[in-house]
Amino acid sequence: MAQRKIHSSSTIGTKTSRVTLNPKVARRSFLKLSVATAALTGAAMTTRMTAKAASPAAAKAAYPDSKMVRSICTHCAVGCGINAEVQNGVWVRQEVAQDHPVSRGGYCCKGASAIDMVTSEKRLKSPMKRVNGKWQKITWDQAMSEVSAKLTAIREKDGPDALHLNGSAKVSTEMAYLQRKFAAFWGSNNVDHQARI
Amino acid sequence: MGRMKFLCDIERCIDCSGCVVACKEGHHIPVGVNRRRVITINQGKPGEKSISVACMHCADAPCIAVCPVDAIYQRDDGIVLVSKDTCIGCGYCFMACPFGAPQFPSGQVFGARGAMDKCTFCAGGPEETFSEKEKTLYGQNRIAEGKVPLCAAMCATKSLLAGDADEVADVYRERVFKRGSGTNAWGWDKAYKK
Amino acid sequence: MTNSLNDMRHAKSFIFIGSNAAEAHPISMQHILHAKEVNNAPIIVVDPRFTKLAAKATEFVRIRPGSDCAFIMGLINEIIQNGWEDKEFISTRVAGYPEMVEVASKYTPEEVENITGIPADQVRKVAKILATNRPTSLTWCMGGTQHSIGSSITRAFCILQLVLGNMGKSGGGTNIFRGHDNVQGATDMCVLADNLPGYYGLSDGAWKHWCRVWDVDYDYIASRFKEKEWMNAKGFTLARWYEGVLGEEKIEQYTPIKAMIQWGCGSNSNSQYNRVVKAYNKLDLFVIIDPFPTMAAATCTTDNVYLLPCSSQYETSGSVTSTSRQIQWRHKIVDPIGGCRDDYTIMKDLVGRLGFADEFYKNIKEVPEDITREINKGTLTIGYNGQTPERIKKHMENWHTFDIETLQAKGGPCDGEYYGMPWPCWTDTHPGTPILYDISKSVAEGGLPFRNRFGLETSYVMSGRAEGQLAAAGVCNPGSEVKGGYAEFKDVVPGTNWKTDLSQKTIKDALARGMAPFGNARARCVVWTFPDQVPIHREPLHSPRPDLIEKYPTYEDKPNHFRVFTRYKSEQNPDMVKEFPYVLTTGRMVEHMGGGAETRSNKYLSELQPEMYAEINPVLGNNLGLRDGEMMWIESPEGGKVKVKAFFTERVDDKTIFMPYHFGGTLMGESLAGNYPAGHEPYIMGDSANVCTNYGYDIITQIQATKDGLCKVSRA
Amino acid sequence: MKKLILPGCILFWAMAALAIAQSQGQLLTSFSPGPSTAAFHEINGLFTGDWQQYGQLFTSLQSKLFSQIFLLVITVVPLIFLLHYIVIGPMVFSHEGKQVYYFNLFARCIHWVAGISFALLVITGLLIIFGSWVGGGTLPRSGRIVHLISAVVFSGSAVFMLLIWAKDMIFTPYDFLWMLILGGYLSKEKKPVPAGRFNAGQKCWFWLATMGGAAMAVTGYFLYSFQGSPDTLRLSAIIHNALGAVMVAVFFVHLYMSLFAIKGAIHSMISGYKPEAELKILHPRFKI
Repeated sequence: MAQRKIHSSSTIGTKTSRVTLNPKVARRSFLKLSVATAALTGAAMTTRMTAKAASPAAAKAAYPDSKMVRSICTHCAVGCGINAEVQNGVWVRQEVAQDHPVSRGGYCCKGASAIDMVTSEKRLKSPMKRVNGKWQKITWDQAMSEVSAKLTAIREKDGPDALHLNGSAKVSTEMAYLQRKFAAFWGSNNVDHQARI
Repeated sequence: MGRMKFLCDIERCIDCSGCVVACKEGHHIPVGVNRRRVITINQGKPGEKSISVACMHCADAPCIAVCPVDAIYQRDDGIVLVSKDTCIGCGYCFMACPFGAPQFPSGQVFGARGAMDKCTFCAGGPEETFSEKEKTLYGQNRIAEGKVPLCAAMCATKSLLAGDADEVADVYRERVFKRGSGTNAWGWDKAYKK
Repeated sequence: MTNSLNDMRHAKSFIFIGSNAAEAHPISMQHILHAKEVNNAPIIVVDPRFTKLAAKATEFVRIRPGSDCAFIMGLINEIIQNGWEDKEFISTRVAGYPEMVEVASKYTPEEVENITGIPADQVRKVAKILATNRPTSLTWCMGGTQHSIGSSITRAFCILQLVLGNMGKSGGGTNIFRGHDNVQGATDMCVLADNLPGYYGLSDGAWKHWCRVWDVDYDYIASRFKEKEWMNAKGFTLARWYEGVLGEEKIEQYTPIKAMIQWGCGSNSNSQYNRVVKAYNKLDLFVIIDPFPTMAAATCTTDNVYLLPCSSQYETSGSVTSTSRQIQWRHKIVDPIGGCRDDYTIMKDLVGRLGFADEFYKNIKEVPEDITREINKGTLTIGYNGQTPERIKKHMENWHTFDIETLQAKGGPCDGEYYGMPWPCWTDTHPGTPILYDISKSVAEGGLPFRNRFGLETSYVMSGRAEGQLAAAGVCNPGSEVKGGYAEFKDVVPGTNWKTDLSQKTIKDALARGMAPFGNARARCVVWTFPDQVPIHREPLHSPRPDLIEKYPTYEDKPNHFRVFTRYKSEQNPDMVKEFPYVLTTGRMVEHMGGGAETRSNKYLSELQPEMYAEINPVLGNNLGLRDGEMMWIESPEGGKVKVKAFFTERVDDKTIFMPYHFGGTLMGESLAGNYPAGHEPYIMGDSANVCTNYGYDIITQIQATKDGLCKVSRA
Repeated sequence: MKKLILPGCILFWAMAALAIAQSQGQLLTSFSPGPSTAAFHEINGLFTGDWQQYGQLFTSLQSKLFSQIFLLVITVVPLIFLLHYIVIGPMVFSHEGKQVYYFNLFARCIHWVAGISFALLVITGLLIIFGSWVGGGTLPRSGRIVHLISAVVFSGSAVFMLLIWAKDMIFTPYDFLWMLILGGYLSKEKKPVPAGRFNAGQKCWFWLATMGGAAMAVTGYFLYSFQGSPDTLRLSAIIHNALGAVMVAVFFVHLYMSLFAIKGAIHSMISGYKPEAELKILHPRFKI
């Protein structure tokens, strides 16, 4: 709708003529961010900003040498695109994926805080088990060997159907497939995920 | 000369708070400070409408008029910015603002207010563009990168428009024309004397 | 979804029933509001609650929870009475129609008003809107499915679209918005108790097919099971697995459940959560694999709990299927943080230690791409075979080349393909199927007839009439060799059919002939294997209308329903409403997701929506002596109770209580903050609504009935 | 015949659609301008409605008037005193004669605590008002902190002052006479003026400092804590600034009186003694 109209009309031409001060900014702003935000002309920057915009500082990017990784939001099933700007292995900011065909850069509050999924202080950082009512940090090796030993023991004593696996709708399709395959190789149909609820 | 404006299309705003979180996450704003927020009227009743509000970057900005230390200034493109180094946290701008835009994170001493924080239209502040100091004090400077503000760019339903006044008006006018609705954009009369 | 979110831009009207897209799927509103504005499409929202979506609607229909089927059958009846049905579509592509009409005729607008509480005139008005603004896009979510008659309700929705002739059309279709980001992918992979990947079921043929894909002996897999019979028996479901632990209901399994692995699954979305908690504490081994400690870690207080920190999905890669059936590639953004490990690594370690890694990973070397290839190889039923990892990645890289209206790439490396290759994508050159059952395009270009799945002819028990199940003559996709209905393809490679031919010759052969591998049949209104062959209304187990129970009773009890005895008739008690007079329904809020382990650990989202509450109408609240913002107890007939803040709002009517189900961290009013690993408790905690959600499960799928329970309310 | 059916159908449906469209007028109301405009109106009320009342007043006062008033106070008041000093000159009393013990140690301490904190309040207050003169930043910002501390200290000492002097500060009828002749400061003659232990000017200053101080403290608390509706804050700021201007002016009077107008008057607050000669003229009704 509006997007097509804007592109087909001659606004772009008039726009370029309006942006006069900083050709660099003008060129970049030519990339329309979205129908709604097609509005920005790259800002005629004067006052305090003009001097700086023309200075070498402005020639630097906000995050030099960063790369953009495309991913998909992990919240609902709309599947909004995420442009993650990564600098030295750190996700520095979430960029607007304005050319994603479904979301067109839009996010709800959950999607807009995607970085927090990685950076939240509440993330677990080490395997844990409860010992005498208290949580205790353990190594991966210890955790996996104890879990597998107990699973094997239960399997031998009670049979494979004594295990129930609650899989996930939040993992990748490949991982979901492995979860179902795991149940098959384990020898039970006691496997399910959130689609049931 | 461009003139930057915000416009929230209340027929589209669904109160998802995407703009609010986009702003917070993008600029690393402390919890409790709201550069932008969504207001809903008639909640739960027919006629429920939501609107996203931040600093409107007024033409004749009252905050600039009342600031005792001249910490607030307006660029030629209409963006109203604050110099946090100059600001003394007196809070007058908050009292002058019709939109409740100025925010005050608590400062170090006696819980007195720190420097005022508000929507920068993603244009950073008076510090050197892209410098660490600008990033920590004001967040990203997307305008210098030639990008639109985060809130509008990430708006779920493209309800929030930001950018050059003429084009914002064009987009909105076209929408309203399609809907066969009136052309009154909320907040413009107060903020831009229109 | 039969169509895509973008395709909803072409709808001429919308009906949302049991969906709150504005909160649960906010970005979809971009396309919905576009259609509202540009097509002047009316939006009808049917919900017990005036949701944020209803705020954008042109017509809000307040319905009594659990009576959706009656309303829809009433609409169908009204449409037929007025002759608004799509006669051409029905006569050529629909089966069992007269039988359905017979049932629908009982649902007159007045009867619908009696059952649902929707004024008869509004029923007529909605029917008229739908009839005069075609195509209609119909959307439902959990509000339509989480009932004891959920499968009937959803079938009624489909039948409505068939009657209106809106199937297989741009702007029409049944568009079910899926909940989680990859619930479509995980369902396609059948992380389910009753299916093998690709909805193959649990028959011997299905097992043999997958054993071929896995490149292992059928006997090997069979040997892994206790007995061969357990291979074909549906397992416990997520909705009721805990009954297998507690042993309070009769279970049909040789052993109780002793161990539980909960892998990326927030526990507090289970109804009757207090019983789930009891089961947690009875387990011998409980393994929680999640980036955040879920509420399960806090409610389970025994020593047999292990918390394994897996990375978030941004720290690993793989494909993800959106609600529009688009498959997108989630690239790894950063390495797993701290001591986290990604899911694949944990699985590899676990399988290795359990000693079947060689068989399990036989053809999987490169993770996850080789897994995708294995999926491509085996999942033929739903056409998951064309979406190779290379193609998915190519689409991701070129997502800007896809047209927003049609989702078809214009030029560029993906020219002509549909974004994400929505399944079925029959071959590695097929563009994907953007709209299911669309016979206006050839199959090779993304067209599709209805699937021939249930034989060639059936005689209905209801009427004794026999009817052919294939599409009428002349109804087919352009370029089809057979001009009319045809059966599914088999024996192209002898001994196999299109679903089991791993060489995929059958599929290619069908496509070369311009035909769909699964045949060209009619959509059926009568399902002869279900207890209700045509959808009918049945009162919820815990009905607020005891006077209707006699006329619309629920089902007989079902003894072995996913291995556990499930009460229906014996649970339906007309007197219950006397003690528990209010309807309890639950739903989402935009700030949180699922059980909320992720979003309640996010400081900004926690700040936005920091408290658990229950919505209550001011009239009811004042009658009960409550004050806005005060704490109140909500109790369920099963003895679950929650202490929550009363939020006075007219979103709900004066007989209904609404609670968001994202909260956790307190149980029956007592904080469990101390039970979380120190420093890892969520920022915000509150009582879980699901402690209060009632008993009740769908007769077919065993989905829990969380939307139509009863409760009582008192001051805390 | 067939040729007729199709156009016939189209015509029929078009007419039906038209009829239906009309009957659906009500249905499509949310597209019409009505609700939008009404919503704008309501939202306007929500934001700018209360702003019209005190917000606008505050903005117009704060943007120019207050700083101008303060500028006037700090320039004109000292100028008047300079004029007074030149034209009329200070009062000089002999400090040789009998000394009367006038202020005890406690009173003197309290006075100085109050005095210094008040002086700081004035200085930092002015620093905030004229913050732009120093370019904002650290100096006025620390001024705010000092203002806050001083306010607490002054509030405490004001309570004590109230306890010590309140009785002596009650207005009496002859205070009116004192006011009429402005304490005799406008003449060079040394004539006894109608005043007891404290003259009417001192009483005014006292009550302004304590009661006005209390008002300043309350409004100041609102400004510091930011608790309260925007309108409360705006009103607080207006009162704080207006009252502040008066207090600064009177503070200057006090300073001038003690330092310049009456030569050596400050000694009584240091040593506690006042010369009897001075008392006879300025506080004749004070019973020794």
